[in-house]
Amino acid sequence: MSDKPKFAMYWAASCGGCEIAVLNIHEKILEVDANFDVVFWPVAMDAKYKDVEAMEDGSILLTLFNGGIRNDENEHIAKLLRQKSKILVAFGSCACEGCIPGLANFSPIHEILGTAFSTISTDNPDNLRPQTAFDMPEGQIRIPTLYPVLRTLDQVIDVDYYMPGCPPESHQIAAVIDLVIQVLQGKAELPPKGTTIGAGNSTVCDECERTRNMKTIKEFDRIQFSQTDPELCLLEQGIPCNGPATRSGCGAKCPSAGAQCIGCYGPAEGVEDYGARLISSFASVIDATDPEEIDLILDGLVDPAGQFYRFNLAGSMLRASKAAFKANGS
Amino acid sequence: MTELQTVDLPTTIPKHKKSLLSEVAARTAGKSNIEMCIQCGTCGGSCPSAADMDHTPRAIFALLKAGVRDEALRSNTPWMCVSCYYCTVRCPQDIHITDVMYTLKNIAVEEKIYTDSTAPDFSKTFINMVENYGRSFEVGLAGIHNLKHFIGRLPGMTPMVIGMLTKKGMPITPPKRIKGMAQLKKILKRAKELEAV
Amino acid sequence: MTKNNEEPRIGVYVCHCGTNIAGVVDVENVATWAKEKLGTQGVVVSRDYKFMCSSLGQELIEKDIKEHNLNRIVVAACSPHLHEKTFRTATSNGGLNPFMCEMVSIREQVSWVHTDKVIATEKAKSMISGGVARIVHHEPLQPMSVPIHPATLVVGGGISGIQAALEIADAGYPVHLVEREPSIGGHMAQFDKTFPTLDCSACILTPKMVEAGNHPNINLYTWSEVEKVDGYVGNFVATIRKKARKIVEADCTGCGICQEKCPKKVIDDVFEAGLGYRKAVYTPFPQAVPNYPVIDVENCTYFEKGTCKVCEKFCPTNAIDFEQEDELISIEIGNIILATGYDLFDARKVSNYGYGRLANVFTSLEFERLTNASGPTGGEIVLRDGKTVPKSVGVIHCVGSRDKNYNEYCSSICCMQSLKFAHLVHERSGAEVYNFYIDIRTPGKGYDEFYLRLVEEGTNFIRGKVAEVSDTARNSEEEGKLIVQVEDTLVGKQRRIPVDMIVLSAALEPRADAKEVGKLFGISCSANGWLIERHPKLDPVATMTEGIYIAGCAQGPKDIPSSVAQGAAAAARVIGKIQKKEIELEPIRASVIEEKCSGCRICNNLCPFNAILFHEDRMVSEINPALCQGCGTCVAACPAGAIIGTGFSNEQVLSQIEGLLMLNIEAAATD
Amino acid sequence: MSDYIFYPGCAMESSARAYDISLKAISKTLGIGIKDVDDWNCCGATEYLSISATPAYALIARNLALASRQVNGSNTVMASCSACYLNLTKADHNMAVDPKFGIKINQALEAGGLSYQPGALEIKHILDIMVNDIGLEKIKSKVKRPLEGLRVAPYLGCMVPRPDYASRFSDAEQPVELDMLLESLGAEVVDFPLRTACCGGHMTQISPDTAFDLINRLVKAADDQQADLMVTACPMCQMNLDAFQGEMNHHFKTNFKMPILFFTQLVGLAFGYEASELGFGLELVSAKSALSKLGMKAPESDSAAKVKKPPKGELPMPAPLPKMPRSAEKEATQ
Amino acid sequence: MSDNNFEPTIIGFTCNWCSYRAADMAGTARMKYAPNVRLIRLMCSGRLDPTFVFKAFANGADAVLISGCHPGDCHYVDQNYKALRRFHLMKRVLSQMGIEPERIKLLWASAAEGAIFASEVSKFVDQVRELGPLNWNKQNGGIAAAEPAKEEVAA
Repeated sequence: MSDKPKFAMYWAASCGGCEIAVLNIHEKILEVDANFDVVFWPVAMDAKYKDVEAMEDGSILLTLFNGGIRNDENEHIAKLLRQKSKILVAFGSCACEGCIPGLANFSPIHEILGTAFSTISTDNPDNLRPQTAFDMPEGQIRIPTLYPVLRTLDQVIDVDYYMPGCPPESHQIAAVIDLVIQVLQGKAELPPKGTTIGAGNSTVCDECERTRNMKTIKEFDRIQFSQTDPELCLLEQGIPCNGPATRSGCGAKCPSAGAQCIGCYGPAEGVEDYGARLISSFASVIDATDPEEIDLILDGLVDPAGQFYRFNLAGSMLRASKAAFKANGS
Repeated sequence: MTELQTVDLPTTIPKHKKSLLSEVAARTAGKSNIEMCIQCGTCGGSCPSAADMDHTPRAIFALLKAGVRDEALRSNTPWMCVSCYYCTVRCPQDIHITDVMYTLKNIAVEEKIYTDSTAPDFSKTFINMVENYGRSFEVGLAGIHNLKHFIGRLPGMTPMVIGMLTKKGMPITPPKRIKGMAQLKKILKRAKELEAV
Repeated sequence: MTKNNEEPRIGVYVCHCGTNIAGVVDVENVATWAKEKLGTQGVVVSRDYKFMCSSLGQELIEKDIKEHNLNRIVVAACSPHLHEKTFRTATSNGGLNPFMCEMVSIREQVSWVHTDKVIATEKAKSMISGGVARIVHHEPLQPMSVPIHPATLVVGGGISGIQAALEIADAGYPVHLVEREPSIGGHMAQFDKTFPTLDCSACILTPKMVEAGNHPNINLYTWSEVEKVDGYVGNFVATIRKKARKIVEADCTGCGICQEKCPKKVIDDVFEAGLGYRKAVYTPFPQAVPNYPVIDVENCTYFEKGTCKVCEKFCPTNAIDFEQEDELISIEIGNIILATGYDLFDARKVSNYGYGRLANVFTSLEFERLTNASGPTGGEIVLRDGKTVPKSVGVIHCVGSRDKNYNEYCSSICCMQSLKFAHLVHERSGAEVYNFYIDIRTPGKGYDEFYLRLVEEGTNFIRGKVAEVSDTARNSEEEGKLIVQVEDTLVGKQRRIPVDMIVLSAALEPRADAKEVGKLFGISCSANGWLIERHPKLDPVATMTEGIYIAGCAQGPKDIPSSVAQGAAAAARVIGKIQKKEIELEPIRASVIEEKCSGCRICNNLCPFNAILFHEDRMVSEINPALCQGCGTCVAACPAGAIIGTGFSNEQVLSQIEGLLMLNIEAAATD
Repeated sequence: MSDYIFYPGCAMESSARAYDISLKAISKTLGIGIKDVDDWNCCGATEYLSISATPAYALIARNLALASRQVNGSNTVMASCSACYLNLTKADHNMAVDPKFGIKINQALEAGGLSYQPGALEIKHILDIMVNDIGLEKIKSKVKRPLEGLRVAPYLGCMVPRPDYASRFSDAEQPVELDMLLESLGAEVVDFPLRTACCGGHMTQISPDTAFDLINRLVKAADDQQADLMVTACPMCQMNLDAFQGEMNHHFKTNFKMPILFFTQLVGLAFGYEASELGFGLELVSAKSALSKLGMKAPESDSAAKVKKPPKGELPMPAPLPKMPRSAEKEATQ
Repeated sequence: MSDNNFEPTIIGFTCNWCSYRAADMAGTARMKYAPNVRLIRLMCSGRLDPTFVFKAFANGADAVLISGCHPGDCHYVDQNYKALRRFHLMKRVLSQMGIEPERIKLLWASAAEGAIFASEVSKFVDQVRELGPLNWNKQNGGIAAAEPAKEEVAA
């Protein structure tokens, strides 16, 4: 084994896009290889959990952990990697705030299983459900146990840094890797623990090129149903664009391409609840004082909770609260 | 003018829910605002038949507030109401005065306390027709009613009645029952039960 | 831990308020509990005391701050609206920033409104827990000081505005008095007599108008309107549009020949309330200040048809200038007084009273002109035909007032005004007078005496709101008369009273443009349209916007004495401000963290005080601290969390929520 | 063309046949489709409400429930009788503003397998439809025989303009809609001060003296204005003023002969229909002589000469409020 | 837990100018009302950040009261309309989150309306008592403790 610092990456409840994003840093990947010894990265190389278990505590320098915690296997590996890593980064929206898998937290577990195994599109005549343990001639086989909710990584383990994005932009990944290499070479210092890295301090509007004016909204509409002015701020045109509340760093890709920001970079620094910011700001600029008219305008926001919490339902104040966990505790 | 006389006013008006005022308010459909009366007299001033009323509507509201039930209900005031709604649109407190008059009539009929039965009888005759045929029948109604209450008036009315029947060609036979008579009867039966609750 | 890493050392003081609090809340228990349970939050001293607001109570705090090295104070006592200043001062005397003190209202919100002692004590505890959690995040705040420009803008040249302008000018400070009409004087100039003393309105008003017109410290802008206001208390900049008079003021001598010669007669619906005529070039009335006429462009034959110019021909000083244009003047001022007055209710809306349809129904203002010696009839009370003296007059009170169909409020002056009308009718025509009223309201010095005088004079008072006025006679007695149909509620019968003339005591209403005026100056109107004062009882002439005051009927219907008093009161407030030379602004306000601001512009139009500006070049928003009133709406609205509000920061409120709920969570945890 | 669900009310088949006949005639010219509420029942007039509220409203609501089943494109119910119009509006209004009450009425309707959602229908009086939906311009364009020289007193009565529900189209005291309609037909409309006064309603049956007084006031006021005839928009008003005019004359020893017609009859005349096609002749006080004036220029009457040019010394009058239908006024202020 | 004995905990937000003074007035007039509401003073109902409401629910409040000056009477001109709009949107989001919209109430109370304030608070407490403790509506996807869903997988 070389004495290069060790690098690990793992996916829990996520789509795999984050892994692709890492590979998408082009030749920079060679620098990773040059500077790190990749010890565990299931999507890229073969490795066994027991190999990790055998490592010394704190022996991995950098772990990029993506995905939320949906089952006992996720939790086990998260805890294991925490134990073995010096720096553990919640990598990507799923790990940071739950992302799309977290939207399942709107539904109780029986509904989720029902959707997966008992809808018309599923060929499951005996209405079987997977079981965690099953005896086969070769011995008992196990599949991980599903949890009733998806939790964000920092709801389960201590996290050193957060790197938002669905997935994080490649140039941001490259920059972070550069930074770590510079730290290794003694040319830079690590930011304080808990910092969000690979992103900006402001919001998407900061990077958006569209013209902005005073805002008064008379009507909300879905982008697929309306003709928008390519030069003008989408929100001013009644398109519910999450840009004003979403952390900068992506380069305002979506608004530049004519689509509204859906918020994958999460809240800006210091914001307690991402959705609350959007609720407050959107409602503030509605142009109506009559309750009925307000409701009429709000009808244009078809799925407000989905709009405001698409990426961070699991990490939101209400859904992550102790009271919420406790209320349905048993 | 009537002389000032001692009225048997209740000394204290109980503030609990069953005060006369709130009873009337509760039985009036919509929002009556009856408790808002400031005794300005716009209603009594506006009323085309005020001259023939023993109390002006304003005075009725004072009686209701004072809890003088019998005198308020026995008054001919609601029965003299022509439903012109002048009082209602002019009332500075937005009291639905005409509707309150209907409520007073409802209570009086229910408790059979009225001084003169002409008006209640007319209404009852009218609704009997409606309950039997589903439609009203002017000639029959006027005939029955005037025979009962204004028999002396009939000779004077004769030219008019003849005109009505010949010139105007008003039907002298009751209207055809509506098709849904059974349905209507069921609805009214249920409505009466609900009214009693 | 606090922001500046200082370990919080908190003192909690629980007031007994005699038995006001201690009678319901177990104050000793609360104080002990605070020390024990909130020690981890930083509470180092916790005491209960009989009267915290007494000087001994305050000294207790000062002493503890020094002895125990406290850096934060929580006082659980009455409402902060009562004693917040007291305890902030005590905190400051102890050597801390006054804003390091927080009050918890356990009297108004606990002991006075709850009876169960156990529950009240628990609630007091949780509220103190909230207060302690909040104060941890308090930061020292410094009030901002701004200089005060010594000049004042007075908007509206009625009696209230004139009074305010004179008071300030007499104190030696400059005043800009702006009036929309060609002359100052307002409604008072239209009246003949004033109640209850019956002095001649012009006799008492004219000297004041002249004084205002000649005062070296008063700049008079008549035929002018304020178009724009920028800035903040002490440093406003106002733009005044001086409408073109088409008369060169410097050359005009006020000789009046132009008015005499002008061939165009126009119904004067401002000063004469539509009851008389004026010319197309006119001064509204002989005593007008200033005495320069105005050319009414809309009615002037020259402006309509391109020829005439009779006035120009006859003007001895060549003062007519048809080419004159509006002028925009920018002035700097430190304070503003709004005395914009009222409009008369449009009595045509009460169609059952027939105004506008029945010739001899008059409004109160018309009647004022009718009785005025300089009015269209030379003060003779006659019918609309201009000659017949009425033999009977009906005066109807509360027209458009005290009526949910029009205005719910009482217009406050109509009773006295109607009594005055009745008196004038008696005096001038000897006609029979009927006053139709709902209630006679005479709360003022000498007012009720005046009412009794009218009773003595033989006025017929009929208690009943008039149902309708019609000209449809039912008998010969009613033929050719106006018939008032009313319930005489004291008799309980409907009456029809034929009279020759009706006077409608119409409601006073907010100016038709009151809302726009409010917007222009950044102050608000109540639901019924009057400008809102800072406090209805204790601060009736100030507004929520520092440096802007209101006086007279702009604030609500009132009579001349009250209008004058308010004008003077507003002036006194302004003079006090100017003499201080600078003003300290409450430090509760919002500011933008520039690095976090992305320039999304969501906050930009949320501020009614126009305190938020947007820098196009840097694409960031900024809050002008002097304009900010501290409401916090932008703080709550900023999607990026880039706006912070001092005194009510997110940390403070969120911690307070945590603190308030701490007891419950703990209780639940032990279940 | 617009279709309306029509609630005729009982009088249309008896005392107000002239109204019915003339309405059907002019609706052809105006191109409006009229479809009766299927199996409608009496609205109870003012009588059922006097006896018991819930059954009274249930009675009215049955019609609303039936009509709401017939909605097909247009949800407008047209009423001709003002009492019917008011009752339908009133039930709809009270069910909406007092939800508890609305539920109660629906419980009653349920017994007959019906239900009504308040607000589902728009209830309009014919006059409202003619002035505001169809419009005076269109009506004017259909006039073939202008009613020149005919002095008409417009009499609307109580229940079209009052009470003042939000949906009401006219001013509660001095509405102008009927005046404007008649003016557009070319008639000379007198300024009839009692245009919304009461005709006495059922007082002809209960307290005849009261009723005669009210009838007298109306007829006298019209006569004072030298009106040739009065027009109404309500079967009850028409019947009281027409049928009881004789008895009233007898009572007061007067001799009025004021013809009382439905406004639709005059619209029909102006549209060029023959009197026989419009139910003329069904009135008891004959309109024949009044109508004989048609087509002749009326002599300049004194009152017409009186207005304009104030004599010297006269004080100016305040301008009356602009004459426009209330609905237009509402729009203008928005 | 038996709902009969349930006493809700409610966090109330009042503006400094009208509703907080209404509470003061209720106190001065010794009007009794339910003790379940704990008030937080803000300068204006326009300061009300939905975060505050969510925080209150997250930390165990059963309901939230938001109170300000009457529309048109705001001491900051019209900021209470912003509170009104946020309130409407918040209600929608809360109900999607499984929290009954009846658990938040918007109350306009002027400084003179102590009696209204007191009676409305009591009414609201009754209403919340009826609803029972905050218990995320399970049908709407209540969040459960992060324990394995044994029952489901054992099927």
